[in-house]
Amino acid sequence: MNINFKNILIALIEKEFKSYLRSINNFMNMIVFMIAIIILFPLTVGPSEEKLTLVSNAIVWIALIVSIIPTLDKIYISDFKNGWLEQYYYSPLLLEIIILIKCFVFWFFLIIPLTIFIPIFSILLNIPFLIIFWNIIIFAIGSLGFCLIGSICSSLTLGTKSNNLISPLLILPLAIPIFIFGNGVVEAVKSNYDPLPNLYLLITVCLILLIISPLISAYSIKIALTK
Amino acid sequence: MNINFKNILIALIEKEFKSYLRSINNFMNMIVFMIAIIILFPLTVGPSEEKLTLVSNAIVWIALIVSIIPTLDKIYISDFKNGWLEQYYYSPLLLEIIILIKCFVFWFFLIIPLTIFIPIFSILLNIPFLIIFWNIIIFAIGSLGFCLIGSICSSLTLGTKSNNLISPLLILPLAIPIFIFGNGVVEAVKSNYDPLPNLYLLITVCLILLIISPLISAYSIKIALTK
Amino acid sequence: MKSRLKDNMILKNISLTRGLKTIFSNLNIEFLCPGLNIIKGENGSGKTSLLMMISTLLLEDRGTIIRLGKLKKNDWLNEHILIKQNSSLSDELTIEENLKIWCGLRGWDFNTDKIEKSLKNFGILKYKNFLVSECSSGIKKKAELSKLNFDESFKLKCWLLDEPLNHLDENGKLFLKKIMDKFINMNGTILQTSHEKKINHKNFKIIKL
Amino acid sequence: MKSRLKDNMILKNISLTRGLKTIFSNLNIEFLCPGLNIIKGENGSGKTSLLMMISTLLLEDRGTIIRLGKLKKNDWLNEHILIKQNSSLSDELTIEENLKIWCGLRGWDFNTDKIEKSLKNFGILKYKNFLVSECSSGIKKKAELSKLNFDESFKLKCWLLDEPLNHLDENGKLFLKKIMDKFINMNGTILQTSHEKKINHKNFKIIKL
Amino acid sequence: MINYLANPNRFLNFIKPIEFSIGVFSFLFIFIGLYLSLFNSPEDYQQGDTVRIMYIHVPFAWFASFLYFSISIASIFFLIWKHPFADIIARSIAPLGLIFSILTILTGSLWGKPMWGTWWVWDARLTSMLILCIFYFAYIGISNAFPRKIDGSKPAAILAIVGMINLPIIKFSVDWWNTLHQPASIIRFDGPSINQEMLIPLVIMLLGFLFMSIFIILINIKTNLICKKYQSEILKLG
Ligand code: HEM
Ligand SMILES: Nc1ncnc2c1ncn2[C@@H]1O[C@H](COP(=O)(O)OP(=O)(O)OP(=O)(O)O)[C@@H](O)[C@H]1O
Ligand SMILES: Nc1ncnc2c1ncn2[C@@H]1O[C@H](COP(=O)(O)OP(=O)(O)OP(=O)(O)O)[C@@H](O)[C@H]1O
Ligand SMILES: [Mg+2]
Ligand SMILES: [Mg+2]
Repeated sequence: MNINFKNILIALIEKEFKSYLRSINNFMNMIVFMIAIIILFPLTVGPSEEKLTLVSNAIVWIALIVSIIPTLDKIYISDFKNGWLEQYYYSPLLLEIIILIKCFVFWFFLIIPLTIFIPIFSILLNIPFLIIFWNIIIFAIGSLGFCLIGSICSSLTLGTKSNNLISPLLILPLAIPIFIFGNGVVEAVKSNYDPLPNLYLLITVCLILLIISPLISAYSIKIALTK
Repeated sequence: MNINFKNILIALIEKEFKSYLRSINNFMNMIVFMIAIIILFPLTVGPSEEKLTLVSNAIVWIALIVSIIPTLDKIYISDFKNGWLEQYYYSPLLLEIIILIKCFVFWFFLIIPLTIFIPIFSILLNIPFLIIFWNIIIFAIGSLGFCLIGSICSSLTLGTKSNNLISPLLILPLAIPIFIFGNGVVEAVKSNYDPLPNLYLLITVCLILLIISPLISAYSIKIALTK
Repeated sequence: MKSRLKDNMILKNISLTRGLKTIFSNLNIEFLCPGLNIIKGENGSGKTSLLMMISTLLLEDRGTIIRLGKLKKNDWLNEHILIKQNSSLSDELTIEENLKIWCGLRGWDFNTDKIEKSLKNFGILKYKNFLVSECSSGIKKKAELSKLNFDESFKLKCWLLDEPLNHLDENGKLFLKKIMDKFINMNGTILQTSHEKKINHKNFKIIKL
Repeated sequence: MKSRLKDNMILKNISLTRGLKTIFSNLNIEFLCPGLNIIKGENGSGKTSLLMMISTLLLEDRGTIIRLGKLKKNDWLNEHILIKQNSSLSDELTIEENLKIWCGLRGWDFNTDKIEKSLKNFGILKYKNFLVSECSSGIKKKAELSKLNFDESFKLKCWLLDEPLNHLDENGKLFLKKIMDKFINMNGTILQTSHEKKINHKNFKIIKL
Repeated sequence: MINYLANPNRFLNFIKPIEFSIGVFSFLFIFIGLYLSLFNSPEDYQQGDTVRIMYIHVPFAWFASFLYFSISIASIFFLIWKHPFADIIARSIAPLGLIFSILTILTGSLWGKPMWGTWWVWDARLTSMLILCIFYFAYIGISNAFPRKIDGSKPAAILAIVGMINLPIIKFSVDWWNTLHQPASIIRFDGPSINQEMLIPLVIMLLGFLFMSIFIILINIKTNLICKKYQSEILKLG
């Protein structure tokens, strides 16, 4: 039988893309969550300018991360239930590559569009433009790392009785390096230091994840499927 | 046929209770979320004490609310898919009452336990005891209101293409009065005013919701089912 | 019991749409009542929709449905059982818990004995404490059908069964036939969809969609 | 084509547990190969588990499984199709999209013509652009079974079908029988579970669990 | 009158002649209003030319609130008398209201930058407008979220009504909440203190916006009616 690998790629990307398109709820949920946090904050802190500016950048970050986490740990679950994960397993293409593509599509279509909201919210919270610019860059890179971590965690918890019982618990500690380096960049910019070393560290972490994550995920998906 | 209404009540409570017990993931998710936010905050704001104390109470609140919202809009969805909502509809007991009970059980078993975490986190963030005390009271009352709002929103969105597309969007604006009165209480305590007027307002809002919410929810559940 | 003899179940000029699709227009059916009605038709012809409409889970666009001598809606809800194709049992509860709660919600008694008796008749007593998610499809179906095997169920007026024979093994099919016959003998009305060619019951009406 | 004649499919001393339950212990089966194998047994006897084990979705505890002349695992994955009881189509995609993507993932061609031809044979061409969530159970099942009706599928070595006749109407059953016969004539092996009493195929082996 | 017009065909016939003139009116008023406000009204002694943003900001703000109110009324009609026409009206108003509320926020922000030095502060008015905006989003979202559009009508109507009950609460509570910290309003010349030469262009703009809203809503209603007709035609074809 002759197998056409190009077809597999096309089909895979089409599937992922269409699924995300049809179930925009994930995306909407994230946005609404972000808005929720950003509105709630001034309501609790009180509208006083000084307090707000102190924490405004933190708010944007928290809003972004907290809104991504609930989606992250569901990367595989619906495919698992629908039986698509099985189809991926039956596919002649290596599962590792499929996972890598899946993560990329997820990142590209679901997370990257969120960057639009960074400037909007930042303006609402009076964050200076230079920091907004760096925020966007860090977020674009860091979120890829997040997706890869999410892939590990959600595949690890696939076979558990009540899914996503532990996956947010796993995501958090794994994500902290990304978080610290990302924050390092912003702090450096704020205090007029060179942000690049931190940025390189951030990129390194993401590159490492790019290699490890598909391996671990594929392994644990296989375990979840054949059990 | 003689119908035993006591049986209905017992069965209903047993069902809800067991479902929550078996799927602790909801509860765990909420807790993890709360922890996530509370850890992430000092990481982004930076560890300087003064900054933190300014916003510490806000952090606890955001953590609580943000962690509740994703669960709130799923009050009905699993029952809808499993067909239990239909069984409720067939039951001789009024749907409004069933819903009220459901909300209460949800509140009592899923939300009230979260109050344990308020003192824990508050102590971590150096919040004074008097405020912790009021926080707990406000949360206990306000969260009932949240549940009732969640009931409205999740029932409104039951039959939608992609569930929970908009329900967080609905929860937010409806929940703001609760939020503002709750905050009013805390602010009053902080500035040594009388917190009771705000507390009464908060209770009033919840009482109004207690009447409106089951009516609206039952109405929209019936629409979702018979379509 | 006698009162049920005078009941009737009639669809008059019914139209129904789902999504943008018209499923029936001007449908007229008179069901055998009491008796067994077997609804046939090819896939997608609207058998399931018909049952759901009769059970008030779908709203007809036009026409009138007479449900067992013009029962009021709430009475009708209490007087029939609809068994859908897909299991409507909670995955995270055991079979026994599911049935117990189901009985309770109907306002019936729910002691363990009763449930066990019903499960035993279907030969799945040993799965009593299995979580539904750990049961095979046939066992789920049998658990679902045990809802028909309570004393109270036989006192109802109508059963709506959507392809009840799917997934069932020989014994299951035989026992289901037995309780259906029993119910009809007690003057009950059954509306059953089915793709089976041969029908083993003695007295029935076939309705083609 | 001829090479398939020498294939064999044997279970030797297989034990399998799911959860805490032992489903098989020391099971020995030799399948008719090529040919139609019909697996029977009462509900919960492990038919579905058997198919999943053969398809490598469950791991045996002990024993050896010879899959079509000791195929390597990856080749085996590419050389068979498993059709499960429950639809494995995405609700949020249309039938056509589902099949297209499925073909693509297998590395097969996926042009519209091909899909349409297959759907047409099953008589569900008009549902092509329906979301799967808006289809009746029988239509879903037919869409699922259309996966067997591509040219490439007939060139595979083995089909594993779990109760494929459920939900199907008369025409669906007839057509499924036709393609199963065609596949067997092309020296394919079919493992099918079923609760049907009468089996219409000419040549088959019944395996009792 | 209402009963008479509630029939789609009669309604379409009725608006045919007046539709055009409403459009012309709205164009005229807005044109004159813009001219007066941009070239023929005094500068504010403190704000300079930026004050001219007011002439569009205030109509946007008022109509954003007013249109939501209209949606709620139409929804009440729809739920009580079950007349599909009320639903169509409500659906036709929503997009316009959403746009108005967004424009209020945008023009307000544009104004806020020179006046307050920031695009946004979290005070009562702004927050309540943001929430109104969310309500519009939610209304439109839920009314289109169902596979069959008609199924969204009732949930959306319920939402609109719930929102109406909630709006005054939001408004008052936010105001109330604000008094604790925020000094008195930053807005410099509200109410009767507004100067005559500013009032006239503002009123003209308001009239222009009124006609424009009616015009756009009529067009929306027409489109929706035609779509409905089209839908029922599909339904008949089967
Ligand atoms: C994003 C920012 C803003 C938003 C969302 C906003 C929103 C509103 C709203 C909702 C109203 C109607 C209030 C009512 O009906 O009672 C209003 C009126 C008004 N706004 Fe703004 N506003 C914003 C910024 C500004 C700024 C920066 C100024 C000027 C310094 C301003 C000046 C006014 C004035 C003069 C009125 C008319 C008040 C009256 O006569 O009642 N607004 N705005
Ligand atoms: N996910 C699971 N976890 C644990 N045990 C399971 C699981 N699924 C099935 N079982 C058990 O495995 C046994 C065999 O199940 P299987 O689905 O293979 O039966 P089957 O022969 O296909 O039955 P049916 O005719 O009802 O389809 C059953 O007794 C069931 O209780
Ligand atoms: N949720 C839905 N939304 C829109 N249309 C639907 C929906 N469910 C089913 N339909 C359509 O309604 C028609 C009738 O479906 P129904 O399930 O009643 O068929 P059926 O006779 O039970 O078929 P089967 O024998 O396959 O079970 C089908 O053509 C289907 O496309
Ligand atoms: Mg059906
Ligand atoms: Mg099986």
